[in-house]
This record gives sequence, structure tokens and C-alpha cells, in this order.
Amino acid sequence: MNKKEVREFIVVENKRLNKTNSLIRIKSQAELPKIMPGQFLNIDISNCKEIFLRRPFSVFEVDYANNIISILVKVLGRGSATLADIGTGEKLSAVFPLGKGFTMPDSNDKILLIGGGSGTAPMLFLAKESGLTPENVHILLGARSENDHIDISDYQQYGLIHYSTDDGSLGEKGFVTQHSVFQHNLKNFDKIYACGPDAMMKAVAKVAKEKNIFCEVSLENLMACGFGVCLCCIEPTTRGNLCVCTEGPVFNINELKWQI
Amino acid sequence: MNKKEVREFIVVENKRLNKTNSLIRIKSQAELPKIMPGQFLNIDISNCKEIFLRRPFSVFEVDYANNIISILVKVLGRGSATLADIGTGEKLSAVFPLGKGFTMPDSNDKILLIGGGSGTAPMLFLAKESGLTPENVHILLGARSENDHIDISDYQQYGLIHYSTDDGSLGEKGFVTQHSVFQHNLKNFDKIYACGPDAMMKAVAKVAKEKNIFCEVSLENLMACGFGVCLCCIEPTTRGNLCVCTEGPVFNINELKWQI
Amino acid sequence: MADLKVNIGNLELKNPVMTASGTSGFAEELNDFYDVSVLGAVLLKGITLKNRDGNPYPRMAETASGMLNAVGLQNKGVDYFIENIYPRIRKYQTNLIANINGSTVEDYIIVAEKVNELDDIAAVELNISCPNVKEGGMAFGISCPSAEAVTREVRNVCKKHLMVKLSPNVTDITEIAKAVEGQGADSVSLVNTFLGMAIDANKRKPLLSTVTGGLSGPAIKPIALRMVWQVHKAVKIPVVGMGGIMNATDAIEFMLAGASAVQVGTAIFKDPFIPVRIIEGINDYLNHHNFNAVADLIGNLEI
Amino acid sequence: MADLKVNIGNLELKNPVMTASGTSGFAEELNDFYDVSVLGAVLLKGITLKNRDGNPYPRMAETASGMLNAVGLQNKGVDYFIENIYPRIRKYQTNLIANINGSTVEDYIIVAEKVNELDDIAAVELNISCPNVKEGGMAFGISCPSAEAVTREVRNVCKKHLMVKLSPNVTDITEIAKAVEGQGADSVSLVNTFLGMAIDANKRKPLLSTVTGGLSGPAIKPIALRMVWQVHKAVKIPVVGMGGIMNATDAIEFMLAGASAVQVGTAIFKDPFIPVRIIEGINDYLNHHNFNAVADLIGNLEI
Ligand SMILES: Cc1cc2nc3c(=O)[nH]c(=O)nc-3n(C[C@H](O)[C@H](O)[C@H](O)COP(=O)(O)OP(=O)(O)OC[C@H]3O[C@@H](n4cnc5c(N)ncnc54)[C@H](O)[C@@H]3O)c2cc1C
Ligand SMILES: Cc1cc2nc3c(=O)[nH]c(=O)nc-3n(C[C@H](O)[C@H](O)[C@H](O)COP(=O)(O)OP(=O)(O)OC[C@H]3O[C@@H](n4cnc5c(N)ncnc54)[C@H](O)[C@@H]3O)c2cc1C
Ligand SMILES: Cc1cc2nc3c(=O)[nH]c(=O)nc-3n(C[C@H](O)[C@H](O)[C@H](O)COP(=O)(O)O)c2cc1C
Ligand SMILES: Cc1cc2nc3c(=O)[nH]c(=O)nc-3n(C[C@H](O)[C@H](O)[C@H](O)COP(=O)(O)O)c2cc1C
Ligand code: FES
Ligand code: FES
Repeated sequence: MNKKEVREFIVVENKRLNKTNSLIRIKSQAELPKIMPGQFLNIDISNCKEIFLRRPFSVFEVDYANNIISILVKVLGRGSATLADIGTGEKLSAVFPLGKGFTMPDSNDKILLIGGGSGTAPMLFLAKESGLTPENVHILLGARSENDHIDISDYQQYGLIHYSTDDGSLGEKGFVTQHSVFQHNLKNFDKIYACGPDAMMKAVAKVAKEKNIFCEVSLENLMACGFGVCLCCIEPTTRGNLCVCTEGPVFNINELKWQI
Repeated sequence: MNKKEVREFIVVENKRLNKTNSLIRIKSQAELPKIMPGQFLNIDISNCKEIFLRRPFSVFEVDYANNIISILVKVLGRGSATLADIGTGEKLSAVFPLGKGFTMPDSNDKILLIGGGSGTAPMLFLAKESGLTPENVHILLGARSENDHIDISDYQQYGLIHYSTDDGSLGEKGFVTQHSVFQHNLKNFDKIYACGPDAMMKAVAKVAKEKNIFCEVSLENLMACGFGVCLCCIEPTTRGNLCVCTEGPVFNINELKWQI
Repeated sequence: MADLKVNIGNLELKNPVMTASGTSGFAEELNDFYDVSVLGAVLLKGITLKNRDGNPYPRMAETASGMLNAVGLQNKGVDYFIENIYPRIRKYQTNLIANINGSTVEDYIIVAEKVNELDDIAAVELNISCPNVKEGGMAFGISCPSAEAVTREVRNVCKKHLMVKLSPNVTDITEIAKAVEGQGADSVSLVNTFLGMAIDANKRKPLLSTVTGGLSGPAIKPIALRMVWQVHKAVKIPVVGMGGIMNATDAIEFMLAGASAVQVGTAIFKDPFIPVRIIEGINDYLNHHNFNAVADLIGNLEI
Repeated sequence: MADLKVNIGNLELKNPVMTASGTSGFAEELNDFYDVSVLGAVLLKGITLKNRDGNPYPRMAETASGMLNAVGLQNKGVDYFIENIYPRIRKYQTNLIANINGSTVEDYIIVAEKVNELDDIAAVELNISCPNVKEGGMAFGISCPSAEAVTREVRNVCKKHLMVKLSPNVTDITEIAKAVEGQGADSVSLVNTFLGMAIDANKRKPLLSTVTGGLSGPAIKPIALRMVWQVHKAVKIPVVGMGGIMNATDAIEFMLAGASAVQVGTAIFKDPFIPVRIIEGINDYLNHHNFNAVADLIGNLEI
């Protein structure tokens, strides 16, 4: 296994993408180790008085040339709100790289990436790193409304982008599982990957299981340590209770004991 | 007694005066009540994760026209260090005005103001507000070395400034009580006021007591509430244990039970 | 506006937010900031039979999300209170509750008898849990027989609502709660402070003159909440909850755990307006979650 | 470099900094960050006779300057440990200490006997203070007779240094400490977590699947420090202190209060390097204050 570290980064950019999402780029002095899509950082939000533990965030992008890691932060509570306000030039300590990444697709695979809410980052990172031609990568993002979506037109070079919104204000109306790509073309995909709200992942997993399509999901269980010592983040699996932070966050849906 | 308030101010200036002292100006939207020299604010240092309670700081200057209060912050520990780094535009909550001020001098009094360390602010405020002609106000500031003194040449309009330093790098060498003003001319003064380290105030009080000169000191006992409800800040006096935050911080030395 | 009234037995409160004893003086200090009549009740600073100077300075040490105090019940005695303080504060349109203390059972009895005569004192909080006095105090509150004895004797003389304040420094707080309930307590309030200690590593000395002191503030909230929940299940009399309440959410958690009302203590040192904001915040919560009355929250936790 | 060696009875430590059980896995996870041989000792995750799944998710809730956990001793049982984990970790050049647990006294005895056979386990920490299991656990540690019984029985079979880990959820921790000392404990370690609770006010549900859990972190430090001080004065065997230690100053405070060594727990979740920095910080403190040896700090508090 890779050595893990606690490293201090400097915030080099913090861009508000919409009402609740920010893109934060952090730079390290030293070289970065190889980071896989699905892996995450555990970040010390040091000037939030109300929180005590670190907060986990998926890696969204890695710029190895400049030693920069990007994350997408969705404001959910006290810690994420403070992080979303961090200033350029401020220091940020992260424990990384944590967790195991996604099973990378085979070179002739056609894949569907489904993201929602705070689960968008690992999906886009996987799209970029998949090494597949854009036609074989479909990215389906769900949100409540157009305003909740972030602009990801950059990712057209890595895949075909589909949107769904609860109110129909962008892309197709309804949940991601009601989207035409999902409804009609699911059998075309060799692998499905999903990250987002529990209900979304379960809805995806249910159909993937029925149709017997390979499907991995990335879980966001509450964490204390992030590196396997506290046993707080466990998920019941066919191999017993496993730590999401070390054995995950990515799991094949066939391993999970979800009631779906 | 004056009504007390919890008010939100905006930091309009933060100037580093020397290695450990900063001048911070905070502005209120609303009009300021009359504040007396010796009174203080209890400040919420909201982005210092390590501290829980507010921290008391004396009022250094009041600009009633612009609703601005100034304080002098000497870095001592975690809270004062964070406060000294506060940025312009940031919010700052203060409970104020707290405590009772100094007994104001009579119009024909000659007074000696002795300040050291974090006790400088109330002395300078008193010099300014005394209403006396500059010849009748002597300001004696003590510090370890020239670098620990702040530049107070502005205050020449309010009084005669004397310095003492432990190493003789500015003014006379030695403690404030060894300074020539103190040694030779003490009997000329009708009132002595002092604020600073305990040892300094006690040395001043000892001599004032011997020579039977009116002398008030401003204490800096540890405080939890700052407005008289916790009884943590008490000082033994001839009237029993009194709260420094409500019955002080200014006390006549004859009231105090100091072993001097 | 939701219905914020709660009853603690025969004690009626306009809302469930009280300020805790030793953290709100004799109500006057808070009244310098706002009209204390908005509060459900004010618990007065602990009083004893005779004048007490309290413990020497330093009496306070800050800790992570909390503080230690070793005030030691400084007060001028019950007679001074009756002659000099009570006449000034009796006008406040809120429930004033006397927090009574003693080194011996006899002390408690005499203070309780004197308080009987004060029409504008709504209730008595029997403090058997002060960790900062050498005699009496917490010693009464950490064993069932002594808690029973003092409660029984005070109950015999006390004509007012009798709230017994429990110490958290025990193996099983429900045993003590049941013991005082058995002796006629009208309600229990919990928790008082936890016995703690702080050290100045550089000076190699304790930070408090008394070495140990009482821990309060958000640090203790999870333990206090657990105790309130346990006691609520164990007794039939109303429970008044406290320990680290800083905002309306905290207060609501205590009520869901079974408290009929709450006391706000250390939070007042951070901001004397916190009790007022908690009242407003509870009202907002009730509206947002479609409750008509705050009383509907009491013990309303889905397990 | 000051002399950092300390002896806990017959147990020699290169320095007084251990990592606490349940917060440092089986040492391997920390070894991903740095060489664990720099540590005085590593307390291994609690083991039981049989496989335990632990409690359902969610098992964790953040609190002010602390956290609640309700892990419930998830582990694969002592045999799995011996066959699969011990062979991998025995190579670490630090004292590995097994934290043993049981639902019954017999459980404890069998686990202790099995651990006897493991040459590279330096000592046994007898956990009679886990608040997160239905049977056994804390129940053993909160009454003198049961604490005595389990200590006596394990002492009878245990050939290693026997450290007994005490629960803080008691009225008088010195009574329990004296009880286990009387039955042959070589040392005591304290404190385990405080029983606490957290509630989601919006959902009106407990945040932990088990309703209550164990509170750890800086929030509990003042209480833990007081208990270490009391126990140090009450017993002759060495005391190992813990509870909210985040930095070298905290660790030094525990040693001044009477701890011969310390354990670092929850702090590791914030930063796995904290134990290493504490070792460095203690060394700096000793140099700065002109102490030759860390052992000079133990109980060196001026009252
Ligand atoms: C492996 C992993 C990767 C993640 N990647 C991202 C990412 O790329 N971008 C992103 O925006 N978010 C991500 N998250 C979620 C992120 O960690 C949480 O949103 C954040 O911790 C919330 O902290 P807070 O202080 O703002 O919320 P709090 O104020 O602590 O809590 C607000 C609410 O959120 C819930 N909550 C708190 N922490 C978590 C958590 N870890 N998981 C689920 N619910 C939680 C609380 O129960 C509470 O209801 C990830 C989480 C995990 C475990
Ligand atoms: C009425 C009053 C007026 C004051 N006016 C000023 C002022 O104008 N300018 C100024 O710079 N300072 C002033 N002080 C002192 C100032 O409040 C403390 O320096 C500050 O609280 C230290 O906080 P900290 O978090 O930096 O220190 P901490 O990290 O909390 O402690 C560092 C060290 O300082 C000691 N300490 C902490 N608080 C106090 C305190 N209130 N009094 C004495 N020692 C303390 C601690 O015991 C510790 O040894 C005043 C204090 C009082 C009571
Ligand atoms: C400085 C201080 C003084 C206190 N004095 C008393 C007292 O006189 N009588 C009493 O019953 N409790 C006293 N307490 C305890 C509080 O009333 C309350 O029980 C405790 O602080 C826990 O609540 P909190 O965390 O909200 O402060 C005191 C607490 C503090 C911090
Ligand atoms: C997540 C977690 C798991 C724990 N598991 C154990 C355990 O298995 N055995 C044990 O004796 N103590 C266990 N503890 C208690 C710690 O060892 C320690 O006693 C306690 O956390 C106080 O120290 P701290 O504040 O430094 O964490 C656990 C604590 C935490 C936070
Ligand atoms: S978060 Fe600690 S084991 Fe996963
Ligand atoms: S600081 Fe609370 S009474 Fe003075």
C-alpha cells in the first residue's frame, strides 16, 4: 500500500461555482504521489471553531506538473461552509491519499458515470482519467434545478454530458434513474459508476443489479480518522463490516448489503 | 448605572506598532455611549479555535464623531495573537462598556500616569481625557527595551512623556519606580494612576502609600463574564472580595489588601 | 407564535428557558442588558446561611470548549440577601428561584425557612452538588442516603416548589434522582459541574487556587444530555436540563431527551443575550416543524 | 536529548508516549505514516474471544472539542488476531500491548491465556471500562466487587504486565483503582470514555445507533486530569494517563498530575503525527526547564 501523509498545502484558488459549490485548488511544495479517481483527502478546517474533526473531500483533479490538487466543495454544514470561504494564500492541512479508487475501465469499455451533489467530483475525475474515447464515456449529473448544477462544459472532451433536474430546468426532468440514457440505453454500458446522495446510489444500484451490470458506488459515510484506525465509518458487506475509508470508499454494489 | 450592550463592530484599521503590540480600530453603525478612561470591552475572538471565553481589552481612544473605538493589543497568548491578526473589514463582537473608570483629576491637579505592557492603553486614554494642561500631566512608560515601546509622540499634546527601559535603550535605565520623575518629584503629584504588570503596580503602590499620595491602579484579573455574574475575577479589598469587572478594574490602593 | 408555556409541577413558566445559578448573578446584572422578564425563570446566585468569602483567586481556568470555576459560593448570606437584594429584584416579572446551599442539613433548613417568607421567590433549588466547597455541597449529592436526608429535611419546612439540583459526579445519577423524588422533591435539575482540574505546565502548579474546580460549558453537553435522558426515564417528576447549552438547538436536544425546561449557564459569559435568542430559536423551530406547543417536545425522541 | 525512558513497573518504555487502544488500529495503519518504533508503546485495538461485528452505523458523532463513539469492540476475535495480525506486526520495535475484553470473566481469562503465548506482546491492558457493549465492558469497571473479581481471575493466569483500564463513569475512581491494585494489577490506565449522548434535533433521533456512546477528546481533559491526580495519590502502582491529550503540554500536565506515561487517543484522528510531536515537545520542555529525565516530571506538581 502507498505511504500516507499529512501535508500542508497552500490555497491557490477558490472559485464559487454556484450558490453552494466551490472549486478549491491547493498547491504543495513537494511532488504529489499518484492519486486514483475515488481517492480522497481528509482536510483540517482549522478556522471553524464549531468543528473538531477533519472533513473528507474527494480528489477532483490533479495537476502533477504544478503539484496542485483540486476539490469541489458543496456547502452542507459548518465545516464545508468555512472551507468554502477559505482565502487564497491560506494554509490547508490534508491527510492523503486515502481510500481505494474505482476499478478502472478496460480500454474497450463503455461506461456511465452518475453523479449528484457532493458526488460530482470523483465522477469527473474518473471521466478524465478513464483513458477512453469520449463517445464511450457518458456523464449523467442530477440536481434539483439548473442553479444547482455547475458548469462542466470542459468535460465534453472526456465524455458526453447529460443533465437531469427535478424541475426540468436543465436537461431532462426527473431523477437520474428516469433519464433516457439510464432508462433506454443501460444495457449498452459495461460499467456504471455512481456517487451522490444515498437514495440516488441505491436507485442506480437496484437497476444495475437487476440488469446484472457491473456497478461501483462511492460512499460518503461519516468518518473520524479516514485511515482505518477508528472503525467509525463501517459499511456492512458480504465480507463483514468494512471501513469505508480504507476498504472503500468505492464498493461494488454486489458486496453491499443494501436493502434495495 | 449605564445600560450595557453586546455590539457588533467592524474592524476599520489594524496597525502593527511593534513586535508585540497592535492598534485596532473598530467602528459601530450606531452612536457610542460615553466611555470613561479605565473602562473596557470584552471581545469575542471568534476565529481562535483554542479559546472559549471572550478577552477583556481596555478602551484606548474613542472617536465619537465616527463611532470608532481603538484598543491596543499586546500579544500574550492564543487569543491576543489571533486578535492581533484580525483583518480590516472583519466583524468583531464586544460587550461594553464594562467596569468603572478612574477618578477624574480635579482641574488644578498635577498627575502622574504610569503604564507598562498591556496597561498602556488606559493611561493614554486618561491623559487625553483628563482635561488638564500638558505640564500637569506626566506620562511614564516602562518596558524591557526600546523595541517594546510604542511610539506615542502624538501624546505630547496631552502631557510630558518619560520612558524607562530595563536596558537603558530608551529613556532612563531601570524600572519605572527608579525613574527620576518617580524618585525625586513624586511629592509634586496630587494623583498617581498606574496600569501594567502586577509587580510594577505593587512597586508604585508601595511608595504612593508610604508618601500618602492618592493612587489608583487598574487591575487585569482573569475574567469569565466581565459583567459581574460569575464572581471569578475577584480581588480581596477592605470591602471584602470585589469583582474587578464591576467594582473595578480601577481601585484605590488603600482599598486593596496587597502585601506590599 | 407557538405556545411556549411549560409547567414544572406547580411552577408555571412563560417559556422553558431559565438562567442557571451562579451564572446570572441576582438578575440585576442581566437586566443591565435586557428586561429579564422575558425569561422563563432566573436562578439566583447560590446563597448560604452566613456570609462566605468564597475561594481565593484564581478561581477560573479556561478549558477546551469549557471552563473550570472554583468560586465556592461567595455570597453575603441569606439575611443580607433578604434585606438588601430581594427588595430590589422582587419586581422582576419572571420566576425568581433561590439556589440554597449549606455545610450542614441545619443550614439548609434555616435558609429554606427564611426563603419561605419571600413572596416573590417562586421556588427553591436545593443545591446538593457544588463541587467547590470543603463542607457539604457535593458531598450531599453523591450518595443516596445523604441526598435523601437533606431533601427530606428541607421538604419538611419548604413551602415552595422544591427543585433538587443533582451532581453528575456519580456512577448512577438515576439512583440519586429516585432517592430525592422519594423524599418529595417537586423536580430535579441537572447537571451541576463536573469535578475537574487544570495545570500550568510551565509553572508546574494548578491553575485554580483550590486545585480542582467545576467544569461547565459545551464540553460537558454530551454527558449532561445522557444523564437528563436517563433521569427522565427513571423518575416521574419533571426534569430541568442543563450543561453546555449554547443555542436553541442544544436546548431542544435537552427537551427531546426529557427536560421540561432548561437552564443556560456558562453561555451567558460568552453572550448575555443567548437565553433570549434561545427563546426565539425554540419558537422558530416549533413553527418550522409544525408544533403548536413547546411542551410537545418534552421526551419526544424517537429511539 | 533528555532521558525519555520511563518504567511502568517491569515494563520499559523508550519514552512515555503510547497510542491508545481503539485509536491506533493494530499499529500498521500508523506505520503507513511513520515508523511506529519511535513510540513508547502501541495499545492494540480491543480484542475479544470471538468475532464481534460491533454496533450498527452510525457509530460516531462529533461534539464540542470531542466526539462520541459507539464502535462496540468490532474485531475478528483473538484467534484471528493471533493467526493473521500478530505475525505481521510483531516485528515493530515498540511495546505492543494487547487490550483485552470480555462479556464474562471466563472470556477475559481465555483471551489472557492465549496472549500469554505471544512473545512480542509486552503487556496486557485489561479493559473493564468499554461503555459500548451490552454485556460486560464498563459493567465490570464501575463497581469494586466486579472490578476486583475480573482483575483477580485475569491476574491468576496472566504472565505479562497487567495494566487495568479504568472507567471514569464512577463516583470515586480511587476506590476502583485501589480495588484492582489489591488484586495484583501492575498498573492502571485511565480514563476510558465518558458515557454521553447526541441528538439530531431536526430528526428528533439520537445520532448514534446505540443512543449513547463514549465521549473522548479535549472536552474531557480536565476531568481525566483530576482523576489521574486523585488515583496517583491513592495507589502505589504506576498510573498511565489519558483523555484529550492533543499536544506535549497536555501530556506534561498528565505527568505532573502523576502519570508515569500517557496514551494519545482521539488526537490521532486529527493528525496521526501528534504522538511523535508530543515526544519531541516533551524533550524540548525538559531541555527548556533543565530537567535531565522525563521521569522527574511524574507527580512533580507544586500544590
Ligand atoms: C470519502 C468521502 C468523499 C467526499 N467527497 C466530497 C466532495 O468531493 N465534495 C463535497 O462537497 N463533499 C464530499 N464529501 C462529504 C463531505 O465530507 C461532507 O459534506 C462534510 O464533511 C460535511 O461537513 P460539515 O462540517 O459541512 O457538516 P456538519 O455541520 O458536520 O453536518 C451537516 C450535516 O451533514 C452530515 N454530515 C457531516 N459529515 C458528513 C459526511 N462525511 N458524510 C455525510 N454526511 C455528513 C451531518 O450528519 C449533518 O446532518 C465526502 C465524504 C466522504 C466520506
Ligand atoms: C480589565 C482588563 C483590561 C485589559 N486591557 C488590555 C489592553 O488594553 N491591552 C492588552 O493587550 N491587554 C489587556 N488586558 C489583558 C488581556 O485581556 C490578556 O492579555 C488577554 O486576555 C490574554 O489572552 P490570550 O488568549 O492571548 O492569552 P492566553 O493564551 O489565554 O493566556 C496566556 C497567558 O496569559 C494569562 N492571561 C490570560 N488572560 C489573562 C487576563 N485577562 N489577565 C491576565 N492574564 C491573563 C494566562 O494565565 C496565561 O498565562 C486587559 C485585561 C483586563 C482584565
Ligand atoms: C462560575 C460558575 C458559578 C456557579 N455557581 C453555582 C451556584 O452558586 N449554585 C449552583 O447550583 N450552581 C452553580 N454553578 C453551576 C451552573 O449553575 C450549572 O449547573 C453548570 O455550570 C452547568 O451548566 P452550563 O454548562 O450551562 O454552565 C456555577 C457555574 C459556574 C460556571
Ligand atoms: C473510536 C474509539 C474507539 C475506542 N476503542 C477502544 C478499545 O477498543 N479499547 C479501549 O480500552 N479503549 C477504547 N477507546 C478509548 C480510548 O482508548 C481512550 O481511553 C479514550 O478515547 C480517551 O482518550 P482520548 O481522549 O485521548 O481519545 C476508544 C476510543 C475511541 C475514540
Ligand atoms: S474513518 Fe476511521 S476507520 Fe474509517
Ligand atoms: S468576570 Fe465575571 S464577575 Fe467579573
